[in-house]
Amino acid sequence: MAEAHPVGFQWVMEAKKRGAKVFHVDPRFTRTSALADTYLPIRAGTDIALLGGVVRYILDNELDFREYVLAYTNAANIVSERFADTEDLDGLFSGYNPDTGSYDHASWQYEGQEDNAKVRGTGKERDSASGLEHESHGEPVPAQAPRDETLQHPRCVYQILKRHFSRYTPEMVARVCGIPEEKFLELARAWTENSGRERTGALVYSVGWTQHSVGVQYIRTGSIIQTLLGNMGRPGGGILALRGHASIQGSTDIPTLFNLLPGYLPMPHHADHPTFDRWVDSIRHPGQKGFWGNSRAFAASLLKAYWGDAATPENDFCYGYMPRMTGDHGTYQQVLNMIDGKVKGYFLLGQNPAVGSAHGRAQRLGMANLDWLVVRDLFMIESATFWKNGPEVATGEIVPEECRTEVFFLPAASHVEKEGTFTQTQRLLQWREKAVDPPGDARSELWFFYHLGRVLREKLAGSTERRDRALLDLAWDYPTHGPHAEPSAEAVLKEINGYEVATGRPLNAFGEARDDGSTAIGCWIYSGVYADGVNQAARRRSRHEQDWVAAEWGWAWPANRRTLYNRASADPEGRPWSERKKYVWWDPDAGEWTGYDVPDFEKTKPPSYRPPEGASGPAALAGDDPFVMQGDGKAWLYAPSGVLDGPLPTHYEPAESPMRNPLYGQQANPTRKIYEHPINRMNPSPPEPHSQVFPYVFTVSRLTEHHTAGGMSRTVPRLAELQPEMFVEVSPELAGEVGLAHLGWAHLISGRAVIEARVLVTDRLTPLRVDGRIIHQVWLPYHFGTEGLVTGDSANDLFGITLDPNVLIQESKVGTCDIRPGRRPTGPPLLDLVGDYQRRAGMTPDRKIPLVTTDAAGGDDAAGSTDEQSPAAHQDGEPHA
Amino acid sequence: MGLKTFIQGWPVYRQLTGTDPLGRGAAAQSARSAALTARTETADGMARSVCPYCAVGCGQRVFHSDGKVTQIEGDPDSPISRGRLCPKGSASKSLVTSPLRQTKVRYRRPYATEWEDLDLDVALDMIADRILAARAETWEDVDDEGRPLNRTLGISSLGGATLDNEENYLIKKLFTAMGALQIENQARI
Amino acid sequence: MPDANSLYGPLDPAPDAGWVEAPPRMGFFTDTSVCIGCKACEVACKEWNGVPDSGFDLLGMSYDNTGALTANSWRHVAFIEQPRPAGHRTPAFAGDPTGPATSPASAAVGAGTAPDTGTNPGLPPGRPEAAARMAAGPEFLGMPGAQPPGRDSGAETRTDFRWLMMSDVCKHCTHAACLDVCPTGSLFRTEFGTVVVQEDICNGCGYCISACPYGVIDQRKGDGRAWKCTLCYDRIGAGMTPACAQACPTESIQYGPLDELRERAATRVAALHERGVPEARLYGHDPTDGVGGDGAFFLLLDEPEAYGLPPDPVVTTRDLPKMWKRAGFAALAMAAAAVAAFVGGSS
Amino acid sequence: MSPDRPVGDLFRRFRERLSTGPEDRGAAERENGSRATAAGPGVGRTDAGSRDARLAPHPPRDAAPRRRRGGKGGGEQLNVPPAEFTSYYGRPVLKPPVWRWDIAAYLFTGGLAAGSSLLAAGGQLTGRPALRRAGRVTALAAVGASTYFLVHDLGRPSRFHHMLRVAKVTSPMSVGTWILSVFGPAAGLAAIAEAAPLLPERGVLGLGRRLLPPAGHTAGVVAAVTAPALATYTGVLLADTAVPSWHEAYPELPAIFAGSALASGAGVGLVAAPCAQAGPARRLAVAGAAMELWGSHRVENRLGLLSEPYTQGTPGKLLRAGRALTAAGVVGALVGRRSRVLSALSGGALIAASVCTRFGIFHGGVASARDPRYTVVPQRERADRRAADQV
Repeated sequence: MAEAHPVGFQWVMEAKKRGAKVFHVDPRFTRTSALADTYLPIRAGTDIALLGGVVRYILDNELDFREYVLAYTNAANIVSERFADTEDLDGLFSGYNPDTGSYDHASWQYEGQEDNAKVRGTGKERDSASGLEHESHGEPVPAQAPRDETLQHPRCVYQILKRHFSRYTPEMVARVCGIPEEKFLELARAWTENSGRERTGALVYSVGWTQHSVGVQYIRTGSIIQTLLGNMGRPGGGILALRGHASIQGSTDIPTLFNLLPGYLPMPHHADHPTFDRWVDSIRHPGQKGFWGNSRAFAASLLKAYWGDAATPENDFCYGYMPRMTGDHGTYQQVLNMIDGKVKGYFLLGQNPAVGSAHGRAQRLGMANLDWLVVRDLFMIESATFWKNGPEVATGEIVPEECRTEVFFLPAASHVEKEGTFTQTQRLLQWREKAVDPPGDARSELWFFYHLGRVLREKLAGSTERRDRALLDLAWDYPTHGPHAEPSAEAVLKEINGYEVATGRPLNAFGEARDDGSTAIGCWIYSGVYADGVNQAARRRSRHEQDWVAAEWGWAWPANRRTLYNRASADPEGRPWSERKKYVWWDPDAGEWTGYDVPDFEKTKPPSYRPPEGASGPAALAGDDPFVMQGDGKAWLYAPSGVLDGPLPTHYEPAESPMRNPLYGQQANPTRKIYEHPINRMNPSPPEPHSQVFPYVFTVSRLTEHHTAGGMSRTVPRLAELQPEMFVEVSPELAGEVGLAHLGWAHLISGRAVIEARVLVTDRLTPLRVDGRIIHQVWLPYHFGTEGLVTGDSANDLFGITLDPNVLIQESKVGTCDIRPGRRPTGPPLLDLVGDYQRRAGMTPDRKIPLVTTDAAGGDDAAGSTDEQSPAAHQDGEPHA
Repeated sequence: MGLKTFIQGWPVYRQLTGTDPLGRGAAAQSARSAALTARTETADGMARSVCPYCAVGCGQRVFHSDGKVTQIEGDPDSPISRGRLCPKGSASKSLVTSPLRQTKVRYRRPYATEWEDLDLDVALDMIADRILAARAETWEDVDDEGRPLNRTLGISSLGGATLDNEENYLIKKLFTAMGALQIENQARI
Repeated sequence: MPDANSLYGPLDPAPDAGWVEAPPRMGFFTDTSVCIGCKACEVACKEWNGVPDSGFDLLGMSYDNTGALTANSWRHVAFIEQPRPAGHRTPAFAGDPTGPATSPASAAVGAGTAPDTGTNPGLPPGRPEAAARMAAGPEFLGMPGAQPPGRDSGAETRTDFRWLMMSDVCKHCTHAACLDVCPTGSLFRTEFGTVVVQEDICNGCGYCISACPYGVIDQRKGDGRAWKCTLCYDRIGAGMTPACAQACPTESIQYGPLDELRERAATRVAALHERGVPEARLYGHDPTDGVGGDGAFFLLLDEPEAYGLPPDPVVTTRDLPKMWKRAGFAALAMAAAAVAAFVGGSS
Repeated sequence: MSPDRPVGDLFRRFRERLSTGPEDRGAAERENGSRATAAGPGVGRTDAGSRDARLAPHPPRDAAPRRRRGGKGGGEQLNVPPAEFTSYYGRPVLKPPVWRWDIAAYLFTGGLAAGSSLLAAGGQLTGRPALRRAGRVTALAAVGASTYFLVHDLGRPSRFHHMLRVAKVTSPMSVGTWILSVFGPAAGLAAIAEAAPLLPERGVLGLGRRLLPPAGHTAGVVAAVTAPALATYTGVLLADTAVPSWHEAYPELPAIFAGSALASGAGVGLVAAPCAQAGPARRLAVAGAAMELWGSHRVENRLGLLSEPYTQGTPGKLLRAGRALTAAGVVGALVGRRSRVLSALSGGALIAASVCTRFGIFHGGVASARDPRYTVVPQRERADRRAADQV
C-alpha cells in the first residue's frame, strides 16, 4: 500500500500511531513491509490457504463475533443434503461437469431450494463474466431458508465451513504458503484479538488478489473472515479494494465492459434475454427481497436515456436495438480473434495493452493484424508504435512493410484540460474543474465520441438499414461550447443522474426512478449526484469545516453513503455495538436511523420491523437485515450460487505452478478459463510432466515511482529518473544457485517470451520452504516498454492467458519461468530459445491441459442451477498493498 | 540621483550603514529575492482537480497563468489526501506540460514505415467511414435461431481507467447504439 | 573580527544577519521512522523549483537512483537495506530457508556506480568496504569472497531485516559555512533563518561546495551556478508550506517554527523509545553542536554516517579567527624576512 | 546578545526533559572547539540527542554483534577488508572541491606576484634596479595570470564583478578579492612605470615619462605592503573549508604559502638579476624555504590520519618533489652565488618547487574530501570519545 498508494497509506500510519498493528503479506519485502509491524513472505498464489487457515483458527477457537454472525449472516442456514464438499471430492464440489469445465449450482442450494433455482448453464455464465454483472446483486434465495440458530446442525453453513476449512491447519499453511507456523499464529491471534464488539480490523487488498485464476475466491475468503469477526459495515473495519486507476471504479460503475451496462445492469444475452421483460426479470427476480426489486425502473430509465423520445413503453424502450452477447467477448478473446483476422478495427482509449495486458506478444501480433487502429493517448505509447519499434520487429515477426494495420494516433486531453468526474476507490465521485485548454489537436474523449457520433449520424442520415436505426434514434444532442464545440460534461452528468422526462428536473435519488418512461437515468446508482440540480460531486467543503466522515466532500454512490451496509455497525436492536465503535444507530425517540453517515437502511424502518408474508423488494427486508442488496439481507459466509467456482473458497494452485497442490488432488481451479490457441501455450504444472523446465515462480507489481504500463510515468523525467531501468529482484540464495550478480544482467524465459533485466540481489526476497522443498520467487516491475524516456523489456510478455471464471480477469500475478544469467539473444535466435524451452517442456500445439486432476471428478447430474452472485470483485492493476 | 541609488543599493554600503555588518542577510539580499513571491499567489486562476494516477483520489490544485499550468499541488482541504501527493501526483505538472506530449494527429498508412500528419477533421471522418465499413462487413442481425443479435464483432475497444465517468458513459452509449459489443476497459485487467 | 558567537554556538541566526523583527525561525523535522521512501519530496521539490533531472542511471543502491543531494536534487531519499533487527517487529524472515545476507555485498557493488548527475562534482564512486559496513553494521567482518552468495550451507542464516529510508535535505545550519564563505553575498540568510542561494547573484565560484560540512551543495553543469534547497523561500514568504513537506504522505517531513519542531521531535523520540525502538535518536537538533544546530534536523534509526551524514560536523568558520591570526603571523614573518633580506647581509 | 535568545521556551523545556541528570552542560562546553585529531572535552555534540535520550552511542539492539559467517574450516576468504568506518554506499560525505587546476595555479601565481613585488620593492628601496624591474614585471604578469585563473574558474565568468558586491571578513575569497583589487592596480602601475624610459621626452607622453617613476615608486610600495596579505590569505582560503586535510592544516597553510611565495619571488630574482644584485634574493630564498619546509613537514606529520593524503599518491609525489626542488634551489642559491647560470637554475628550481607545493597541497586536500574515511573517522572518534566522557 505504501508502494502503490502512498497517500492512502497515511491512514495506516495514522492508525499505527494510535496503536494499530499492521501486518503485511507479500511475496517480496516492499516499502509497506518496511513500515509494517510484521511482514509475512508468502508464495505467490496461495493466499486462500493462508486466509483459510485464519478461518479455521477462528472457528476452531470459537473466536467469531457470535451475536453478529447469528444475526447478520447465513451461518445458521441449512444446506441441501445433495451438497458435497471439496473434502469429499478431493478438491471439487458437487455439480462439476468436466465437459464444460463448470459447475451446476443446484446441489449448493439451501435445503429445500434445490429445484427452486433457475436453470442456467454456468459455462455460459463464465463466458459472459456473469459473476460481475450483479456486482452487488442479491440472488433469488428465499427469505426464509431453514436455519439452526444453535449452529449445531451438521449441514448448517457454520458446520460446513468448519469442515471445509478443517485441513487448513497452521502446518498446512506452512506447507502451502511457506509461512512458518509461529508467524501465521501471530497474524491469526492479532486479527481475532482486534476484532469484535470494541475493536475492528480492516483488510486491504489490490490486484495481488484479483489477478489470479481464482481471484474472486481470494476476496471471498477475506469476506468470510471479516464477516465472522463482525468487521463489516463498521468503522475501522471492512475490506478495502485499493484500485489502481483514477476512475477504475467509475469504469465499472459506468462500464465500458462488454457484459455490463451502467449500474451493473447486464448486457442482454441472445438466448436468455430475448425480450425486455425476460431481461428485466433476470435482474429483479420477481418476489425477491432487497433493492434490486426496482430493477425494471432502472432498466427502463437507462433505455429512455439512451434513445430518448424514440423509447416508449410500447416499443419496450427500444430494447430491440440492444446488441446481444453470445458468449465470451472479453478483451483476451478479442485479441485472439484479432490474431485470427476476425476483428477489423480497434480503439485504444488511454490504454496500452502492448505493455499492460498479459501476453504482450499476443497483444502486439493481434494489433498487427487489424485493418485499422485508433490510439488516443497523451504520449506515443508502445501500442501505437508496435509496427515500428515492437520487439516482434526485431525478431522478424512483424515487418513494417508487410503490416497492413492503418494507425490513427489522436492526441488526448489531460485531466486538467477537461472537466468531469472520477470515481475513486471508495465510490466517491469528485468533479474536476478545467484549468486550461488542451494543446493543438488534443481533445477529450467526450469531444471525440460526441463528434464521432455526430459524424456517423450525419453519414447515415436517410439510411433505411434496420441496423442504423439505433444510431439514428439515439438521444445525442448535448450542448457544446468553445471554439472546438466541446460537449458539456455537466449535461452528461445530469443525464447520468437522471431526470424527469417531462420537466427535465434532475432526480434526487434512484427511488424516484419509474418504469413508465417518465424518467431517464444514465446510471441509476449515480442518481443523486445531481440532486437539487446541484453538481454534488463538485462539493469541496474543507475537511476542517466538517466531521471526520466528511460527507460534504464530493458524492459517494449510493446516496452519498460512505460506508456500505453500515446498519451492521449497530446490533440487531439498533444500538451501537459499543460506544467506541458507534457509527449508525436507531434513534427510538426520533423514530429513525441516525449517526455519522447516511444510514444504509430505510431511514424510518425500525429494528423490530418484520416483513409481512409475501412481501418483496425493500419491503421484504426485516429491521435487522443490514445487507440490503442481498437477496436475504444477510452476509454470505457460504454462497449457494453465483460464484462459479464454488460456494466456498478452496486453495488451488495457480495455473502455472512448480508444485503439486498439497491440499487436494485437484491441482488448479477446475473452472478457470483457458484459451487453447497456438499462441497461448501455458507452462506445464504438476501432475503434468516437465514442470521443472520452469522451476521458478515470478510475480510482478508496481513501483511507487511508476504507473501501470508506464505511459504516464516513463514519459515524465521526474519519475523516469527515479526508477530508470527494468530490473528483477532475486534473493541471494537464488543468485547463488543461478549465478546472478548484483547489477548484472539476467534473462527470464517462459513458454511465451524471453525478457531481460538488470539484477538486484537483495535480502528483501527470500526462498520459501514449501511442502518439503525450496521454492524461489523473483519479482519484476511491469512498467517497462520500448517507448518513453526510459525503456526496457515488458514483464507482462512472460504471462500466458488464463482467466478467473467469475470475472474473466487474467492470472498475471503469478507464473513460472526459468532465469539465466546474462542478456537475452536478439533477433530470430530469441524465438529459437523460446522454441527450445517449449520443446523441452512438451508444450506441443496439440497438448491438452488437464482441467481435472482428481479421480473424484464428479459428473453429478444437475437438475438445475441458479443465477449467481459474487462479492465485490475488484479488478485493476495493483500489487499486493 | 542615479549614483546615489546605485550606491545605496550596493550591499557594501548597506553593510556599512545597516544592521548587517557581516553581509550575511539583510544587506546581501538582492532586489529579486526581496520581490520574490510564490507563483501560486500571482496565478491567473486555480482549478480544483483530482490526481489522474491511482484510485485514492487525492485532491489537486491546478494553478495556471496565461493559459499554461504553472503548478499542481495537493489540496489541503481534501479529507482524503489532506494536501499530500505521492511522487506521481507530485509530477502531474510535468505530465501535462511535457514536451513529449503529442499534440498533432499522426497517421500511419498501411505498410508504411513512418508516420505522417493528418488533419483532425479528416481523421475523424476517415475513422467514421471505417466504422461504417467494418459494421457493414461484419454485421450480425440474428442468430441461427432467428433471435436478434444486432451487433458487430468486427470492432473492438479497450479503454483506460483514467477516463471520466461522463466519457465512459458516452463511449458505452455510442458503441452500444452502433452494435459494437466488444467494449472493454482496464477494469477487466 | 565578528563576535565569536556569530561564528559558533547557539544563535538565532536571522537577527544576527541584520533582520529586524524577524519572524520565528522556520525549519524541517524529518522523521525517518515514518518515511515510506516514496520520493514525493524529491518530485514535489523539482516541480516547484524547476530543478532539472539528475540522470537516468540505475545505481544499485537499493531503490535510491538519485544517489546524493546535488544541484539537481534538493531532496534525496536514502535507502538502506540491512539484515538487522527492526525495532520491536518480528524478524521478517524468521523460519525461512535463508542463507547469509547479501546486503553488504550488494551495497558494496552499489558503491561503484558513477552516474552523471549533471552536476559537479555530483556523485563520485564510493568505497566498497564502507558501503558493506553501512549494510552490515559496525561489526562488519568483511565479505565472503570465495563463495558466490547463497552457497554457504552454514548455520548462519539471515532472519532480521530492516529497510531504512530517509529524506535528506540541506540542513540550513545556524552557522552556515557555505553562506559565510560566499564572496558575492549570493548565499544569504533569510528573515526565516534559512540559507538561500540567490540565482541572480551566484557566479559559480564554488567556494560554498568545499565549505559545506554535509556535502549538500554543488554546481550545475552548463549553468555553472551552485544550487540547493531554499526551503521554498518564495512559498514560505507567502505563508505556504515548502513543496516537499506539503507533499509528504506520512508527515515524515514536517515544517514549522524550529522551536515547535524540536518539541515535537523530543516527544516522538520518547514515544519510540517507549515502544521498543531504542535506536531512535535525533540528529542536528542541538543548538550546542558544531554548527549551532540545524534548521533541518532528523530522527534517525542508525548512526548518521550510515545515512551519509557526518557524525560530528563542525562549521569550518568556527576556527576562522584563529586562521586569520595565523595568516597575520605568516604575513608579518614574510614582511620581516623581506626586510631582513634587504637590510641585513653583505651583498 | 543574550545567550538565551535562540533557545526558546519550548526548546528549553525540551532540553530539560531530555536532560539525564543534574549535570550542567553549560557555556564551557559551547566555547570548546574540536580538533579532529585531538582528544578533548566538549567537542561538537551532534550525537548528543542519542546520549541525552539515554542511549549508548551504539545502541545494543541496533548494533547487535552478529557474526555474519560460520566458522567453516577456512573455506572463506575476505576479498574486501573490514572497514573501520561507515558511509552511505561508501560515498564521500563531502562534496570534493570543484576548483580545477586554475585555482592551484592561482595559488602559485598569487604567491609569485606577492613574492615578486616584495622583491621589487626591496630592489627599489635598496637600489637594485634589476631586482626591481624583474620583480615588477613578474608581479604584473603573475597578478594578471591570477586574475585570469580566478575568473576562468568561475561557473559564470561574466559575473566576476559580483565579487565586489559585498565585503565579508568571513569569506577569505571576498577578503582576497579586495586585496587583489588593491594589489593588482598597484602592481600594474609599478610595472608600467618600468616602461617610462621608453617614452618620448616631450608631449603628453613626456609628462608620463616624468610622472611615472614616482608613481611607480609609490605603487610599488603599496603593492609590497599588500603582498604579504595576498600571499597568506590563500592559506585561509583553503583552510576555511570542510575539506578535512585543508581545514586541519589551518595553522600551517599560511606559513607554507608565505614561504612558498618568498621562495618563488626569490627565484625570480635569481633568474633575472645579475649575481651582484641577487644577494637579498638568496637570503629570501633561504627564509622562504625554511618557512615552507617547516610548514609542509608539519602538515605531513602533525595531522595524524589527515596527514595521509599529503603523503600518498600524486599529492605526495608533488610535495616530495617540491621539497627536493626547494632544497636544491636553496643549496644552489647559496653555492652558486658567483655563478649566473647556477643562480638562474636555482631560481628556476625554487619557482618549480613553489608550483609543486601549491599543487601538492591543493590535491592533497581534494583527496581528503573525496575519501569519506577522512571525514568520518575523525568525527566518529570525536563523537565516541565524547560519549565515553559522558558515561
